[in-house]
Amino acid sequence: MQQIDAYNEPQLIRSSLAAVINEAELFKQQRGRLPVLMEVCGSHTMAFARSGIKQALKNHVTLIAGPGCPVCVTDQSSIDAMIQLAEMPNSIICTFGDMMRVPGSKQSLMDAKTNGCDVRVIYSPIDSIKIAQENPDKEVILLGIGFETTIPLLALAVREAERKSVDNFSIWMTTKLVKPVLEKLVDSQKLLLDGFLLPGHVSVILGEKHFRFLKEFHLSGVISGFEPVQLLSGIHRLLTLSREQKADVINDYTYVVKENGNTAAKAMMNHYLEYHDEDWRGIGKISNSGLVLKSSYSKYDAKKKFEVVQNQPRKTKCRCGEVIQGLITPEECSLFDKACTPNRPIGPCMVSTEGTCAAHYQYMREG
Amino acid sequence: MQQIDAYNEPQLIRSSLAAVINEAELFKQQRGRLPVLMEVCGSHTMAFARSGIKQALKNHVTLIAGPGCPVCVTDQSSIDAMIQLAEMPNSIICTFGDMMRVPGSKQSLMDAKTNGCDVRVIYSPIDSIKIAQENPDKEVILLGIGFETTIPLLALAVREAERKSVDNFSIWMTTKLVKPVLEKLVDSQKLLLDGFLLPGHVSVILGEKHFRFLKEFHLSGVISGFEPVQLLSGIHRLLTLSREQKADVINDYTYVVKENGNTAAKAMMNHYLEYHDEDWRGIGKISNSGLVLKSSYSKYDAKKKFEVVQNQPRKTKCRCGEVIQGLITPEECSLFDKACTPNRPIGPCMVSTEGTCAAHYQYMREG
Amino acid sequence: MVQRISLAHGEGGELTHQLIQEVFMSAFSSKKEIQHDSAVFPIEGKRIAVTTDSYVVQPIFFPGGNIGKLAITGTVNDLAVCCAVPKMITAGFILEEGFALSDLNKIVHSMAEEAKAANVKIVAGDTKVVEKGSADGIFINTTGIGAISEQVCSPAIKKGDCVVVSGTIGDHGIAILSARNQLGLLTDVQSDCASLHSLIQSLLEQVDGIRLMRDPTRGGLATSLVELCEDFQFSVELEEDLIPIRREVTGACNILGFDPLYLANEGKVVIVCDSTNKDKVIEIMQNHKYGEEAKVIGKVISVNDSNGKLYSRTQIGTTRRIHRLNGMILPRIC
Amino acid sequence: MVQRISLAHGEGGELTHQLIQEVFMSAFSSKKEIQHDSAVFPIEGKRIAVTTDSYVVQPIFFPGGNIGKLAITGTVNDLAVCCAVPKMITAGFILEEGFALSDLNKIVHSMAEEAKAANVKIVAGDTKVVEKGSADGIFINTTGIGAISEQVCSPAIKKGDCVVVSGTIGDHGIAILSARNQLGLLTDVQSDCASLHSLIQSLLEQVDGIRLMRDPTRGGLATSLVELCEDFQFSVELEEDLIPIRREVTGACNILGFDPLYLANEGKVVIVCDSTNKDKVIEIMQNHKYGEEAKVIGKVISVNDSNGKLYSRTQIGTTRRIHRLNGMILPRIC
Amino acid sequence: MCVGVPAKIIELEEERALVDVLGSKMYVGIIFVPNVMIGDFVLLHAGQAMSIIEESFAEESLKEWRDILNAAD
Amino acid sequence: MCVGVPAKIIELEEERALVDVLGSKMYVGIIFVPNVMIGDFVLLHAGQAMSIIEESFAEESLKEWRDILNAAD
Ligand code: SF4
Ligand code: SF4
Ligand SMILES: [Mg+2]
Ligand SMILES: [Mg+2]
Ligand SMILES: [Mg+2]
Ligand SMILES: [Mg+2]
Ligand SMILES: [Mg+2]
Ligand SMILES: [Mg+2]
Ligand SMILES: [Mg+2]
Ligand SMILES: [Mg+2]
Ligand SMILES: [Mg+2]
Ligand SMILES: [Mg+2]
Repeated sequence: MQQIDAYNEPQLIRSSLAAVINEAELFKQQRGRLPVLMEVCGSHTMAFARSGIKQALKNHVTLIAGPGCPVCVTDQSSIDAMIQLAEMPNSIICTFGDMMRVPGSKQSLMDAKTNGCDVRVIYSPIDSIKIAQENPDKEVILLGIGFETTIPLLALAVREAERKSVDNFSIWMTTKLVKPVLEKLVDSQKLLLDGFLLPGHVSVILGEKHFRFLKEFHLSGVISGFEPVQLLSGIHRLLTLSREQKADVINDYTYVVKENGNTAAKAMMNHYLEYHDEDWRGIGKISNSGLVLKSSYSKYDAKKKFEVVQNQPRKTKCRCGEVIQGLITPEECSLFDKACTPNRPIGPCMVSTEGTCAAHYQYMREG
Repeated sequence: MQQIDAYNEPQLIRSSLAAVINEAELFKQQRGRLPVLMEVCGSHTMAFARSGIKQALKNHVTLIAGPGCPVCVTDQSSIDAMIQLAEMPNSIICTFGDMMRVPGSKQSLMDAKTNGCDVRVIYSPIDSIKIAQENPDKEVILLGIGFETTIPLLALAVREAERKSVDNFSIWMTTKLVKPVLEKLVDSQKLLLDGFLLPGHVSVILGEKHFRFLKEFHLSGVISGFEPVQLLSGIHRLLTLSREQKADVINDYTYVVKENGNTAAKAMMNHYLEYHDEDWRGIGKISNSGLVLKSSYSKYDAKKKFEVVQNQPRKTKCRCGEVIQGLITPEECSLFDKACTPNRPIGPCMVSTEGTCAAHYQYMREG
Repeated sequence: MVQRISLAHGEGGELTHQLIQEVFMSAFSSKKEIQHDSAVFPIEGKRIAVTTDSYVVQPIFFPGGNIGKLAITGTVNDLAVCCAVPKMITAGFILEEGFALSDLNKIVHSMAEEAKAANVKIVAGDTKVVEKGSADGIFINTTGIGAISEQVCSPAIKKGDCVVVSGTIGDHGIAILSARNQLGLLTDVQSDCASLHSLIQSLLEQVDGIRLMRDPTRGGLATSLVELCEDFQFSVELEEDLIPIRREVTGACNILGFDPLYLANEGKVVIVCDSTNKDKVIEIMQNHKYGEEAKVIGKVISVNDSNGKLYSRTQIGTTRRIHRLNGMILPRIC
Repeated sequence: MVQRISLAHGEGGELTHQLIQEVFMSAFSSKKEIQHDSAVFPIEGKRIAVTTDSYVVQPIFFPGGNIGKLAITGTVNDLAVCCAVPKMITAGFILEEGFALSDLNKIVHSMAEEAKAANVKIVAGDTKVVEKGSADGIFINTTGIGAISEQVCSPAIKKGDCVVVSGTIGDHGIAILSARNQLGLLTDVQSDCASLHSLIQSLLEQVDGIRLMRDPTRGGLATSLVELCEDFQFSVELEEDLIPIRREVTGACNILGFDPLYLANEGKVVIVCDSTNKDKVIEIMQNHKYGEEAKVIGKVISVNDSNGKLYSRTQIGTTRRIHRLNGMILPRIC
Repeated sequence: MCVGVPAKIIELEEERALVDVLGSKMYVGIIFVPNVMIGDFVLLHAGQAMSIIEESFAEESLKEWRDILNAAD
Repeated sequence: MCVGVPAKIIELEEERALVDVLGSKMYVGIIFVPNVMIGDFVLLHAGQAMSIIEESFAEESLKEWRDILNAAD
């Protein structure tokens, strides 16, 4: 792994940073404004902040955090539904740790647990099958969130339930796909954008090819890793393309991302799942923007297995939807750092440490 | 209740004691030995000890504690069976507090509880029906012990289960009847006896008449209450009858004991229960000496509802059987106050505070 | 077979005694200290008393108090009976996930109030939260530190010394039992839960000849006296008729087959004192709100008795021995 | 809606802080004392330090120790970081019905051994037993009493002072997590659980200019430093690259998405000291078996800062603020 | 053999009664004492009234016993 | 978006592998990387290996990046 560790060398980071700033200056001279880039993935947002790059670039490149955080885009009504399911006396809810503190209309899954519901944090979706086997008298329901990196693991859990004849297991699917939301973003044209830093781990599954559609919109994208030098390299490439007025999609994370992605994982998704018009928190419904279980697997589909009254979620002043579309910065939300803090988040962008609002709160609010 | 409280007046107790000692002296003069009386009921044993009467009479009347303690006569195999039932994952065992520490072959119900079984102490048999209703997924099994005072309450619990359609309730019946064991005692003729102090509360149900059979054996009996003066009055009457060479049965507890006992309670027993050859701990099987559920109520009969492998209970050197038949005193048991103490009882007579061995340990061992 | 901790190990009787002897004292090799109400030791040249207790009472709110009040009074009393003036208390909370914040507030305020009344400062705290189902709502540990009074007991016990109890026994035990609402018992009995430092301080200041004191909590009056007799090598004869017991407590005991001598108290002190001062002791106690029903209940019948015992004198003049609580207090039908 | 205690209230971070502020400090009106490692107060003219903690760790036996050892080291350390020489400890046990006596024996012997090593006496004890299901095996409260050393910290913090940590961080957190066997993590990491009194005493005796010390337990190094900064009004800049972290701990954190700065430690001390003495501090630490990997990890960048903060310097020379632990440490997939 | 305590009926319902034992109270079954009335004392065992206490009989037998004692003097 | 960490395969079973991440280990699923071999590094996400890491590619693209940087100087 020395090759990868090298992406973290202080000396290399510093010279990379200098190169990026240099490129950004050229851009600015050419266009009379700062370049505007969107990192689609929340882990990129976090890495920018943690590494100090965001801070170092603040007068050189405008970085906008995009909609690539599963926590931030999960609709309130899904949390409300999970809480309803959690409140059933014989249910066990399994969730990734990330979702525990996401506020629904009235409470989060953490609150539900505090109030006595059996809510368990798992690391791997497969673990929920084990929990179902160990609790044959209970209904185990997995909150199935995630983008394309995680979705194959949800399909795999269904396969596992099938193979092991586990009948007390189901998934509440509320997954998200990257391409539809990017299309919506660029389509809306509200946004001035000079390129996308594309999500490295989603690309592992989808492949470089998947993002070539950006060129049709005359936009560039660079698939990037998460180490400081990779981030800087990605930005540098986007700035160069932009300055050269080229629209291209570059794979700058070749050691894990292939042209066609992971075909085994894609096959697994295709086998169990089909397209669905998914609700995105703060953005609304986007057609074919999520995957749900095919009807032949509806015995594993919590939405079909249980009757959940899905009410209209309570309205708040949270502007997460705009934040993750890059339309406003968190500081423009009137609740930011007032009613809404990482400790008592109003919107999901404040929950995950990689949520844009949380990142701003943690790293940008001061010094 | 002043009338009853009067039976506890210190002055009256002292003069009663004097009268008894006087009568005992006359007996001794006449026969050249101390009179020998058996108090059938363990509560009488306890009351003799607590009140100091036993101590005060020790050179005047030999008092033998009889088989009237449900704890002492419950066979080891019933405890073993209850522990097997307790170890079933979905069972709840209900028991009177008295039975918690009675040793089975390997452990007591208290041990089973300590080891994780759900064993609950109830005050009234009816309470176990409530527990069954509150735990529909569990099998609630009541350890049905007792003499005729308690047996009607067990029948009543079955009636309650029937009326409330509670199907997850059953009784492990191991009840005992006074008359058969007394018959066995007097029949064996191992015992020199000048009369019985008859159990007051059993007589409430059975009535005075029930004990008249003693006269056929040329033995006297006095039905007595539990206050010091009542105990002394009872002994006095037995000594007088004995000195006068009369065999009679006297009801000295008329304010609660009627000639025919409590007919409602007897009817309840008759309705649900039938005779059975019962095993008495340390004594063995005595025909028709217990009551069990009639076969028409076998759905409430734990012995029929569950399969329990009843092994031969482990042999110990415990001589409880002889103790409660008055054949030996506890001090003659080699385990008394050595391996066997109230804290780690070997035999049941050491468990109940009214067990003969426990009473000897607590009150007689010293001072 | 694996030996396991049973509920009886926690009832303050014979098994608790064994556990302390066989597990704790043997490992910590700290002799007697560990089993007393408070340990007394020199620190920087001063004599300090320290006591620790965890409170796990159920229900946490009961007639006459709550777990928080109890956590203060219990520890104040353990110091007071060792002739220490309570100075500071630490409080460690173990909370079950889901515990209502409003209940915590009530409890904490009771503690603050009771601490203020006892003139003791709560100086250090700790809070742990455990998963739902891993604790029963709230457990509180309090550790008390006190300074040994100028006036202390003079434990030269003499034959003929009196045994005094400051009031009715068994109130706490019956109040908790009926608050538990399990056996169907309905009583108006309130827990006696109270801080006795001022009562005890008055005694120490105003009367000579106070030999020993103890607060008869778990295991009841009987167990406490048995332990005093064993630890200080003297024998006592009680006059059971003299022991103050509330009528309802007797009633409840009659119904359930309990012996009130083994029921827990949380606001009573039992004292051994010189018989010449007994009237003064009774007078001081009876003038104090927590000692109104104080009574002489027995006397010391022998001293230097390597095997000190507790006896009770019966109505007809014989005696019977009283042992420490055996097993648990359970309702009996026979 | 009823407000309830959540697990996050017990994680040592933001919610614990709030609970202490809003519930305990407001009721006990004991200002700062209650949230420090130890409370220091005069008793009979001497300065005494007192600390209390309950131990509820699961599993109770883990690589590197057990709940009993932890209950002693944790309390010894809380005294030691307050410049107190640990003198005596009380131990309160809450046992669940059914707890194996053999386990209790092992735990109690660990306590005895660790207490002996730390030269502290266990002076008072208490045992309560609760019903099966009302506790999770065993909980231990220890309360420690110490005498303030002749050598104490001189908390006149100056700009440029150094922040030193005595060794690798996060070991206890990862050891416990992998011992729990829930998330599939397999490591050889041992808990660092150790008594630091001798290490700390050596420092106090041999170096001047030790300003402050704290043991970064629940909430981790980050939370401890944030609290020091707030309480003593200064700001610190860490060099994250310098913080010693075991390779496996980093690996485990990478897998599960944890930040090692928030993981619990049970045998580490973080020190603020005069920069002129830092080499001596490091030397003394590195010569002690519990300080072999001591490192300077940051410096004080401002003092008299009514709003003291913790920052971290990134590899490219910018800084980011570090807050106390928020919520709970949970595995993340994103 | 069987704990039995005198308890006073203070409230009467169809199948149960509230009894008082020296001030402590409890709801108990009365199916075995069909003719019980408020104010009666009953013998209480394990939650059921097993018998109505006839106080006059108590008085009578006490008197009888005192006579015996006096005769013995 | 998704935590992904490089993990080295140190034991291989039919459906799972033991991986090492800086000394910490874990059993992970390998269904998505059917050709994985002992000694390979994989990208680990939520308990599954999602991709085999081609170290030579990493080296190459690092070299490429260094070239760009040098050109920029
Ligand atoms: S600051 Fe809070 S409320 Fe505002 S957009 Fe962000 S998450 Fe929503
Ligand atoms: S002393 Fe113990 S072993 Fe001996 S007869 Fe009595 S109960 Fe049985
Ligand atoms: Mg549920
Ligand atoms: Mg069971
Ligand atoms: Mg005490
Ligand atoms: Mg104490
Ligand atoms: Mg106490
Ligand atoms: Mg603490
Ligand atoms: Mg600390
Ligand atoms: Mg502490
Ligand atoms: Mg600590
Ligand atoms: Mg104690």
